Amino acid sequence: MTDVTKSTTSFYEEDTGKTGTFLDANELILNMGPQHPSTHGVLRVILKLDGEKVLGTECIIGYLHRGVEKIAENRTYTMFNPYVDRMDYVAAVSNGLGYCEAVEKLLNIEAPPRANYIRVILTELNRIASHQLWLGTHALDIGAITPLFYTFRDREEILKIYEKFCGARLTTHAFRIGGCSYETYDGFEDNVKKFVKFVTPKIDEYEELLTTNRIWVERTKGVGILSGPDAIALGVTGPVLRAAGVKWDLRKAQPYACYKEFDFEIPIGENGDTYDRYLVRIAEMRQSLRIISQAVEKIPDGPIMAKVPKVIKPPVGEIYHSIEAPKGELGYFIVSDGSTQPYRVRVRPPSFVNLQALDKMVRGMLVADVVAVIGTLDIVLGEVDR
Amino acid sequence: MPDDAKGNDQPVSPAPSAKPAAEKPAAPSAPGAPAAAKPPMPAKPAGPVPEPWDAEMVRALKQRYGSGIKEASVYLGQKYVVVDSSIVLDILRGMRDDHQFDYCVDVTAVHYPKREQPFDLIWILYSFHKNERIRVKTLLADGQPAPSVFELWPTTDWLERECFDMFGIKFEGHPDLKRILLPDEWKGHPLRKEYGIIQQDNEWVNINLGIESGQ
Amino acid sequence: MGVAPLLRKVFMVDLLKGLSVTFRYQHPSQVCTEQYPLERPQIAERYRGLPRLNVNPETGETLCIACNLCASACPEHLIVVESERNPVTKRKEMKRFTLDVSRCMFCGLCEEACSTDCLELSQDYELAQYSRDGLIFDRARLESGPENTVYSR
Amino acid sequence: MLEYITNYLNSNLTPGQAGNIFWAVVYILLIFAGVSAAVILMNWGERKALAHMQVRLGPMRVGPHGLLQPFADALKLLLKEDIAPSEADKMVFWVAPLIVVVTAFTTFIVVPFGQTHAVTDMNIGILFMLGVSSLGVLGIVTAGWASNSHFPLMGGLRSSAQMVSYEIAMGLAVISAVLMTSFSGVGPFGVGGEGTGSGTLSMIGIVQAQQAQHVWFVFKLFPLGLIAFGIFAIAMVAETNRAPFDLPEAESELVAGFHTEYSGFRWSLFFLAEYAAMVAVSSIAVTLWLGGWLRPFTYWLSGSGWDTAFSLFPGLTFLVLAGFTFFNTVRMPKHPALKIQTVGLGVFGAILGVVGLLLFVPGVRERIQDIYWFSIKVAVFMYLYIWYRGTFPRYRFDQLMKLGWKVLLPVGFGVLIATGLIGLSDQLLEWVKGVMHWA
Repeated sequence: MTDVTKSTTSFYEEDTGKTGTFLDANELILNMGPQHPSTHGVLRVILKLDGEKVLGTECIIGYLHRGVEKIAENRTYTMFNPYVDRMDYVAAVSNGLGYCEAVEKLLNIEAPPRANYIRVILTELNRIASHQLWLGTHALDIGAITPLFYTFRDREEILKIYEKFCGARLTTHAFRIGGCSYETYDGFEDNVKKFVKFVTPKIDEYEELLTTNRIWVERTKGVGILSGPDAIALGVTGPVLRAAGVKWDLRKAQPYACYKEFDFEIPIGENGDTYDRYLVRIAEMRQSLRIISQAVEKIPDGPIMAKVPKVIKPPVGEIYHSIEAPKGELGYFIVSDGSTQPYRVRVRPPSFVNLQALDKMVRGMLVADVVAVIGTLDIVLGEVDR
Repeated sequence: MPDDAKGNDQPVSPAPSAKPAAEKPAAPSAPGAPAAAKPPMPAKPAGPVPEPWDAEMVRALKQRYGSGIKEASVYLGQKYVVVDSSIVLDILRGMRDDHQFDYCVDVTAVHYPKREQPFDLIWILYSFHKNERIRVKTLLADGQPAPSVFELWPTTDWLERECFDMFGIKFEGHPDLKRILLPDEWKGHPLRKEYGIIQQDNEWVNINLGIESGQ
Repeated sequence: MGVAPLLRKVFMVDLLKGLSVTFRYQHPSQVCTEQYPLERPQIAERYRGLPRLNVNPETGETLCIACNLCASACPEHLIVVESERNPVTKRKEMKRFTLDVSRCMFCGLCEEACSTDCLELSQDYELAQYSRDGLIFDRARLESGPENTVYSR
Repeated sequence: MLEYITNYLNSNLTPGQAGNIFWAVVYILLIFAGVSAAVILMNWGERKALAHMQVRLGPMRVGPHGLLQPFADALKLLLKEDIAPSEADKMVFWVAPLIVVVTAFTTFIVVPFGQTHAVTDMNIGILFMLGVSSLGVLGIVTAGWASNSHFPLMGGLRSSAQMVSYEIAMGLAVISAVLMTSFSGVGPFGVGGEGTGSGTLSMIGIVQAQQAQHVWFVFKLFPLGLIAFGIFAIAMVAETNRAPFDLPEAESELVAGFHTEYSGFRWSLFFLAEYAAMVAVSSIAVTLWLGGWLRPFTYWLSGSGWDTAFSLFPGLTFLVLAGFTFFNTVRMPKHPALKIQTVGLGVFGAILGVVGLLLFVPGVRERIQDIYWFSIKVAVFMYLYIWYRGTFPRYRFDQLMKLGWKVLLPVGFGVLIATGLIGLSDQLLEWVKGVMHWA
């Protein structure tokens, strides 16, 4: 995959070395990032260019590495819970859900149905929030500055629901091992229903701005094509995989929480290009709204916490549990040695794996497409670097 | 800062196998959980027990590789096989080509410093056709290279690099094995158990950041 | 390409649609900016902001029983509780309490661990300080609660 | 002295035509100040309008509703440290912004803000304008090259290709408008028999031709004039590097494009030049297709009554603005911190009102209305610039080239040929008749 580049240093030697005559401009090495407006944080992409054509890329990551997996080995199961919010910080609720469910599986307990419904509602809201943020920044990368503000305005409503539910807007720490720590606040259902009613026309509005816009279509159609087999080989998941025509969603394939009780569809694309990924994510927002409105109607009464011991000490064993995070398959591989602290927590980050596909997708494209493709992969560097 | 040391310097927990029947957790409590199976379970203190996994695929593998397949079990509904490191590449290839496990979800490792072969290397595979997950596990000695499966699944490129970065496991056949999350010149592999949680490569920090220490 | 799509393309219907959206939104009533120091946002009841140590409102005594549960619940080990046994009542009494807010992630685990509703995350979100030391809160500051700066201009 | 001034004011000549150096200098200074003021206003207006499109408020803190924000920014830019990259070609790096800003302002010499309100009336006015404004690309390319850095270099390269290609489409559209000046026929479809029209390249001449033909060229030979205008309207956005053609400074791709390495005062020169160039090309569009300084409906609503009615517009506009300002003054939040701002806004409204009243004075309003109509038309273009920026994504480089060479250029040629053929239709008919006769 990275056969264009032996190592980063050799790039610079080639570039600044005194060999070659002046204006011998066969190839240009362009250092995109880590400070660049559209690398979504601190991603550094080294581009090998021929004019504006991309001959190869290499991603340098790790600028945001905080050693989450190491921290996990030194915290109790409960204590580690807030940390997972800080990986994919735009979809903190999904991260929390994955971790809590993994530990619950290890403990062999199940969250009560009411907790599961709350979890589903919040996670689907989070999916919408994440996709809205993605849409805003992706459009910004392609040069449309306005959708960003519309999506952020609408995402704000979700964050307000979070704030009322659990007291935090971004890194929510909304779920606990065994259920939810908070009962819903008064008017939660109303708020959620109001939100669904509020955001449905707004999504149409995003589409009005972009879907048929000829510039948007030209910029995204046929850009960063990833075919189905390629996508599977490269291990991409989530909307990127679905846009490639693979109808696979963990919510359907291996339902967790209470997803099997809802009626929804998995939108898929045909060509696996940037435009399809855009359409898939827009459709996913609508499907999420469908799930939310079903869930909020059926939300049962009952406890919100399973009976969980005060000190969580799972038996010796290991578990892999994954959920469909907004960005793809988010997996937790937890090894327990029977003590209060996990022996090893491995996070299978969707952004990290999806980012690998960048090189394949931008070869032969132009610099402007690199930006579009980075945007369409929907990476969050907090999760890539952990 | 001063209070940091307290919680962080906890002794490295011993490997599960070496663990003396640790006292049972307060109670697994969920009514259906097998809380009763407590007293003298050989190695497992409590909870569900891995059951032997018997399937056509396992039988085929066992027939073909014999003792190379060390264990094939189901734990909490999740299947895994433990195989010998010499045949793991063969097995993985077979998994992909013959048993339709066409998707490599993750490659990761676990470090058990007290064991003779201190590393568990784990491949998590998924089959779209069977909608089934399986974990293939192998044990590695320190410094023993593992086979790279980059040829089978290009997705393992970065995952193997991360394993190398974090554990120092070398993958033979990987096209460009170098650190991925940490700087190239960094010393030490942070997810090994002997690497302390606040430990850093002070020399690197010194040279590259111009400060005494990152702490 | 049919006639209708061609006409739509020639007359730039797609572009005009987008233009109409942005044009509509120019109305001042659509603005959703909050002018922060002038308008303060409504903070949710459960908001997790600056921690606070509650006192008994009648006697002014602290509710803390120095059980140290918050300190052991904190994932970042930011809380230090020092206590001593009162020779008269034979009860443990909290002497000193420090909380390093500079590394607090407001997860609320300490609040959940507290058995007497003493430690609580308040709704104060204005945490800026002029020095890092200013973020290490001692008992007096935690009990007095937030001191909101009033901006004159 | 006073007599000298009134004499001049009552004459029908531009200072250049009159050979009057004093008035030429006055006009140059006035235009320089006016364009700078327009840039400042545009800066504020763009931020406000864009902000409102994006459901934001925009600048609100410096002065009432951020009215003083451009001045604060200008001050900040002037006081900023002037940084030049150590590897840059210092001389070229220093000269580049000057080239850009000088060319942008030089074009205004021939812009006719009114019948007599131009520095000079060259007989090759439009040619001069296109020529000088296309020199601006030189400054951008040198800026990109001299920075000795990758992003600016790519910005400069993109800019050179883009501007050169769009210059051609732009030129074709301009030629078809110039061709229309040679018609003598009146009305949208009048082409005139013997080709007796004036046929001029002079900016003032072009407007006078529209006056003589009783139609703005945008409606002439409908839809040919409109198409040519459309081509120009697209090409001019590309010429000035504005969204959706802002590739040379595409911030999400090239950080800031050709001016990545510039800061402080030099950067502000680029900024000034960009907005001045926007005003300049809009002026061309207004002059060529929208009747320049002519008020709307000069032909249909003619007569001294209508003339007086239309000459009240400038004053009315200012009064409306003043009223709007007072309305906002009343609506200002009642907060002690905002007292000064409220008063400031009130004073600003009062100034607008006084100016508005002043513009009702007969002597003033007759002289000012040409400038007013011209400015209003340019302002519409400025708003369009902002609106585009708020709505559209950015083209990719190859798509930009495709649009320029494969769409605008052929259409431009088609329009030019069609205009020419229609203009010659009478002669052609004669010729065909002659051929028939001979046969």
